[in-house]
Amino acid sequence: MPTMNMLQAINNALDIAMAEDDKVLCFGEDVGIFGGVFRATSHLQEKYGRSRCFNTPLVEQGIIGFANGLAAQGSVPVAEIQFADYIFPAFDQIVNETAKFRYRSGDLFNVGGLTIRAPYGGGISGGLYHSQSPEAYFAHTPGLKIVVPRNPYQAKGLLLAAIRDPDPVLFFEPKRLYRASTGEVPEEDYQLPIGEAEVTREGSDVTVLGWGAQMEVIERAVELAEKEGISCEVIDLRSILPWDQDSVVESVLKTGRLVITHEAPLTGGFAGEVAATVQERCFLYLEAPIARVTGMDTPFPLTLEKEYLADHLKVFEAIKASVAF
Amino acid sequence: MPTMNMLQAINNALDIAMAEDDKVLCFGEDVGIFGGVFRATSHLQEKYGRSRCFNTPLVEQGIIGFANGLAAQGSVPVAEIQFADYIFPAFDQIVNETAKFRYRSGDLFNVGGLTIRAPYGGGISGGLYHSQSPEAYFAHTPGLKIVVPRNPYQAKGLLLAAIRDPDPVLFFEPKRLYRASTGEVPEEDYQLPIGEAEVTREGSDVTVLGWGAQMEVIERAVELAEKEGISCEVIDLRSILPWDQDSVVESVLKTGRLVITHEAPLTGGFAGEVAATVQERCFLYLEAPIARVTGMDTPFPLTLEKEYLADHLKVFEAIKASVAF
Amino acid sequence: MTTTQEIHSPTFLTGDELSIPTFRLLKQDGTLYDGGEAPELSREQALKIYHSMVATRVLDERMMAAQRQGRLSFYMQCTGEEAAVIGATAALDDADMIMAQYREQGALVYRGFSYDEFMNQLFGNELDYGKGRQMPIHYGSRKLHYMTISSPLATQIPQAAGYAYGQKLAGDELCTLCFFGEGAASEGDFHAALNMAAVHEAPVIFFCRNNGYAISTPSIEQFAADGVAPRAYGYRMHVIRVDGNDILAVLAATRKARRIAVEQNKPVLIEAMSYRLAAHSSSDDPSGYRSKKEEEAWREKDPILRMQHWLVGQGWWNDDEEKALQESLRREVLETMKRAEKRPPPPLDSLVSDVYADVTPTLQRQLDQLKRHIRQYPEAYPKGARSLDPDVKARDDASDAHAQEGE
Amino acid sequence: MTTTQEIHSPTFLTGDELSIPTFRLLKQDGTLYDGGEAPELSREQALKIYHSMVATRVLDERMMAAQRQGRLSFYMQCTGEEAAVIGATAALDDADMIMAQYREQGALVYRGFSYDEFMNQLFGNELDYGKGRQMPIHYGSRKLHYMTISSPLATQIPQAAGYAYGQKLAGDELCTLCFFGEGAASEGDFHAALNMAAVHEAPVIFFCRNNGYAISTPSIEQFAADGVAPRAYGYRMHVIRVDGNDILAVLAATRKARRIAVEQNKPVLIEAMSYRLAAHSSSDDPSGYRSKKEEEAWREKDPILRMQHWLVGQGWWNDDEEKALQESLRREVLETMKRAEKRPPPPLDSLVSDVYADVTPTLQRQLDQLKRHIRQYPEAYPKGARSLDPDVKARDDASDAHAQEGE
Ligand SMILES: Cc1ncc(C[n+]2csc(CCOP(=O)(O)OP(=O)(O)O)c2C)c(N)n1
Ligand SMILES: Cc1ncc(C[n+]2csc(CCOP(=O)(O)OP(=O)(O)O)c2C)c(N)n1
Ligand SMILES: [Mg+2]
Ligand SMILES: [Mg+2]
Repeated sequence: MPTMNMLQAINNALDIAMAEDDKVLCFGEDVGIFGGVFRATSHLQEKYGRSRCFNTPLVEQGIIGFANGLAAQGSVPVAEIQFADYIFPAFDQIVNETAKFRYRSGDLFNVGGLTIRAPYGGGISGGLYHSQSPEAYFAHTPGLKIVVPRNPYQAKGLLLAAIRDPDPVLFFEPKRLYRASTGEVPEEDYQLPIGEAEVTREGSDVTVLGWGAQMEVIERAVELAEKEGISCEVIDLRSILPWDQDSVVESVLKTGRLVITHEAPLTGGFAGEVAATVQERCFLYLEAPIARVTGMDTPFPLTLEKEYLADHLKVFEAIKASVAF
Repeated sequence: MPTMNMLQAINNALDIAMAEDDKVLCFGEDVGIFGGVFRATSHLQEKYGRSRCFNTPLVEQGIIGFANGLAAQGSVPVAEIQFADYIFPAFDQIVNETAKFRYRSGDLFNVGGLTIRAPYGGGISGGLYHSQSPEAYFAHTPGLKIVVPRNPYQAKGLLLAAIRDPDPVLFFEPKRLYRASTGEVPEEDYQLPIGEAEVTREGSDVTVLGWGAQMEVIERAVELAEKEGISCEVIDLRSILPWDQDSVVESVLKTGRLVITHEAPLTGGFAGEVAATVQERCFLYLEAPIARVTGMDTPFPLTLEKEYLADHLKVFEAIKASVAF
Repeated sequence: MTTTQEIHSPTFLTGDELSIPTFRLLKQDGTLYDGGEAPELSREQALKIYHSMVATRVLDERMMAAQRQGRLSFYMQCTGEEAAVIGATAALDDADMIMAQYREQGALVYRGFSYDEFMNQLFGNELDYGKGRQMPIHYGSRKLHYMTISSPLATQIPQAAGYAYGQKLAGDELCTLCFFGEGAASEGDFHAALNMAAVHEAPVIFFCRNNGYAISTPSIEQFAADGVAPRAYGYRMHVIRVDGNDILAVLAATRKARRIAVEQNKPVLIEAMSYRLAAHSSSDDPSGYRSKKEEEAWREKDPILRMQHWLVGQGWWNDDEEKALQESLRREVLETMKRAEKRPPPPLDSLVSDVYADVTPTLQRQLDQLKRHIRQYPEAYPKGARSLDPDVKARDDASDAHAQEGE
Repeated sequence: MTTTQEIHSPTFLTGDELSIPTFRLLKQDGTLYDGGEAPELSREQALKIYHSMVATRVLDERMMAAQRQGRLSFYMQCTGEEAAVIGATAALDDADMIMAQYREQGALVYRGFSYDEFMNQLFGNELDYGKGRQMPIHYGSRKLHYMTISSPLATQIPQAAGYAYGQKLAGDELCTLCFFGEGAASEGDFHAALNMAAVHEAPVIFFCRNNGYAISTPSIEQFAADGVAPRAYGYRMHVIRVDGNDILAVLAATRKARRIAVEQNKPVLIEAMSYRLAAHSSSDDPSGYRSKKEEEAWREKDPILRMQHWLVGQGWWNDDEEKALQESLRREVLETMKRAEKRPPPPLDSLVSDVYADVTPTLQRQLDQLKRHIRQYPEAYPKGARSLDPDVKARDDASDAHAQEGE
């Protein structure tokens, strides 16, 4: 099996999808000949032509509006937003249009073919506008699916599933891992399920939950915890919407404890939703308050980024506090 | 004291603010001579002239962009978005710009003078796009303040406070109550505090929390509950951001039970944030799972609106279930 | 590509150096302007167009009256703009996609949407293709290639560009026609759409209905320029301004636009000058922002009368036919309205279907919980309670209708 | 108001009927075009402009080199566009507001932002007015009326319209100049801004730097029209296209634009044609999307050399002065860089200040918690740990600097 980094895995998934179905199109700012500022769409224009892989003018609301129209027509657009921080001009097209297209038309029309890719997250000295994790903004929107992969293998399988999913999918890529995360990735076509969490490590004392780049942070924290004799069950949520309540609940019923971590600010972050649901469904089994380890309630800073981030030490401390409660 | 409905109270607050400070401007779609589609800005153009109260072109991102610029310059813009459902084209200007203006400039510049008013909520046969309650979309955004009044008295006092607040404020008005809710409102200038919840009824068995138009729903539910001998403490959160954790926690420490209700869909709604915080801060005092009574996880429907809404019967049932847990 | 012409003194252009004329064929009395040439139009198509205009007018009048009687929650009229909307539609291939704003029911009438179909949507009953989810007038029809209306303004404009681009790639030789108001054209999505369509050569016709107002806002407070048409220069896009009350001019202009779009893969902008004769919607009262006199002046330019005069001049129409048509349409509206009003609401399950292609576990849980709740308080939720003891027959009808619509 | 001209055949306009010429004064050899007249310019102001151009170029060269050495995380150059940026700024009143995109550091240099001030921002140290929160090149200065840069593109354009409207109401007789790239002009905010400014008569100069590329995207894939200038027709706005490498033409055009803005309360659009000689940013490599040949052709048109030739022709400048200027600037850059690099980071409290005017209880709790955590692991957070045992002196300096900047 070849080794790929996350960008290569994503590029490979796009290549497979475009080769298989000529209704699949890739476009966005600089995704054409240049292959995107991160090079996720490298060589696709060469291979599939300018009509299927192209630069768009610099207008996110237009990119998603155009993509909505294409999807309604029956094409399978994969639109790139250059940074997740720049997805907000398209918020109306996504939240009022993409998400509600099928419902409002009574299923006469839908934009299920649409996939929106966007690099997200911190840890690259990006400051306010090259670091945001906006998944929670979209998680309040019935009709959308939201997926975040944690490594190259996941990225390829989930992206292929997203492109073929009958519903529109927001696919947030942890850009910090684009080149940093490498691993074995099958060359063939495969899909991983959307809407299902994955238990990446079994344990009995505490459940630790995250997604995307935080999974690496969790791994480091859990290694510290295991050294102190704490047995951690680790869950990668993978899909933020719809999210796999049952798997999380099952784990917490077993461990009685839950630590959730994400990069985005605390207030209104998706950990709140998970905590609210789990406290309801596991009320009598909880042995400690559900803990949230997140970014602070501020815009994303630069010089003090390290201090701001929900890093492994903060997660580790939360695990210890939960077990010691 | 005169009796006013909510529109009159809002109009009165705008009038007072504009009379007092000629830096205060009111604008938005149809707010000029027409006084807004709900007439909240009636007569303001006549009184203060077209340069201070005017129609804008039909472009929400422009309205808020323009307002951000005005506020940065030192004016005090009160921008109206005709329906909260149409605030999303301005999402980028609000979330990436308004909210981060002071922080990113190290306080060299700020848009603290800005107030954004928008009618929100269901119950008026408005279907998908004249019914939404988008407060949770913004509650994930440090730098914003979010206020929702429940009656005319609150509306006037909170709006005056919002206009004069040193930070930008989103002011969501429960349009279902615009004419339906009437009450005594002092003619003079007064302000109510932003960031403070209000206990509107004291009780001992269960805390019931909401904001805006849901407060009326809660009142009806609580009356049913009291008839069954359940003593309810009712809290109007009033400010969604920053929210008054201490008052809520204090109440729950006393009652041991919490029912939260909002109109917006469950997943990612602000009740999740409250529940997550309260389970953490009141863990050992909770006698039942925190319950959320909300809209369903779908776009807002029309014919079956009544079925969809978090009405007094659903809240009543949740109260009973909480107490019976 | 920028021009290479040079100047050596700082002269500003102001827009006054160009002006965009209005294309007209038909005078109000039904005769042609000198030099004007009527587009090819069979008697059959002419009458179809005329019938559609009248049917739209009658529907609008009756439904606004029904709204005033409280039988309907909301309504919006096309009144005054029937020639613009129906003339444009008549210039298309029936398989061309139409993406409209909300005031273009005439297009649907022309394509054969029946009064029954209108009524089912207006009353949000179990036969509404939209399953009773959207406010009245949010029609859609897959079989008639008419995209379901969405309330947020201008969102359909970039979507139309994308839809048309997809048609081009599919080699359909079809185009998309996108209707929008001069107010909606202020949205950012308008700029995005026209620019993307021009750069990517999408076969789309952007059809702006400039009816003078966006609710209460007159176009003079909407833009400082000479209408919407000059914006085409910013995208190097073909453009024409047309008298929107002139059915022949609209038809001729749109036909030519369609050829440019489909044969040259180039987007086109049409600005149709007209006037919203009625209120913005049933919630609006225009007396607060415009004069009766202005309205009267425009009533003189009624597009339906103008076409009627032309038809009479052609010898294709007479007073008796007019009377018979009006009467039969009125009768039909009332009958279909009665039928639709009585139809039951959509079933409870429609609350959670179509959010996703399949109902998610969370939604299923929420629906089950709702059902339990309604069982407890059936009298509080009469529409929902019906579903718990379903009238199987009614439901079957509904799914038959949907099956038809889905082709 | 629409024109009343009529036509009776369906003729489409295509944009070919108009063309927008380019205003030029200075040839590359420093002489004027025939018929061109240099704007009034004192020797003093001319030299100030020139110094600023050179100081910007030197800063850019050195800082890009520093970035390559890993001393800086990120950088963006103004290289090639100094005349456009500084010429425009020199035409303003010093109290006019400038709202820029990110590539306009020349404007700050001209207004007197010191190398120290640049460096503090670039290194995000405790003296950075922005408190180390934004990426390098996101400068701002209240005292110099230069709005802090924000990365999301085009958001400043409607803000500039609003700012200018506020200036008009305040009776300041000032205007706002808004810089943006031809790429950013595709955003919806551009359309919103120009339309609102025109309708509400805001004294704003929209200054588009058309440098041919938006990262890798050539302007031919950005729009199909003849540049950005023709869009002015859509708003009935005064417009001029100017050679952006021609300092005299930019100065003359912007001065005239400023008079239109301030005296007539009318917005103006200027399109300055230039070229981004360097990479988009330190993260970019242009060889992937454009040819060396194209770059070379533009290097021949260097705006600084062009002005230098003119100055020499005026007898206001010579080689020795040039050499001395270059050397002293290089030295200054290196010295100030060393100072700034060594400065400590902003204090930990700056993480939570300025989110709101006052720190909220929640934020205070989060900060306290962070401090406890850092006390536990001081070695893991060296920058933050510093604050727990604060170097009082350094902090005082910082707040002095802020006090100054805040006026
Ligand atoms: C994004 C958005 N903003 C505001 C509204 C509210 N609204 C509905 S119709 C309308 C006026 C539209 O005017 P125009 O586009 O000229 O169309 P007309 O009604 O004249 O046909 C407004 C402001 C909306 N539906 N969507
Ligand atoms: C809303 C938004 N989308 C995308 C980006 C990423 N981005 C930064 S610069 C740039 C190109 C801008 O080109 P242009 O406006 O022509 O300015 P230039 O760099 O040529 O000076 C892009 C796409 C951004 N910063 N903001
Ligand atoms: Mg209109
Ligand atoms: Mg550029």
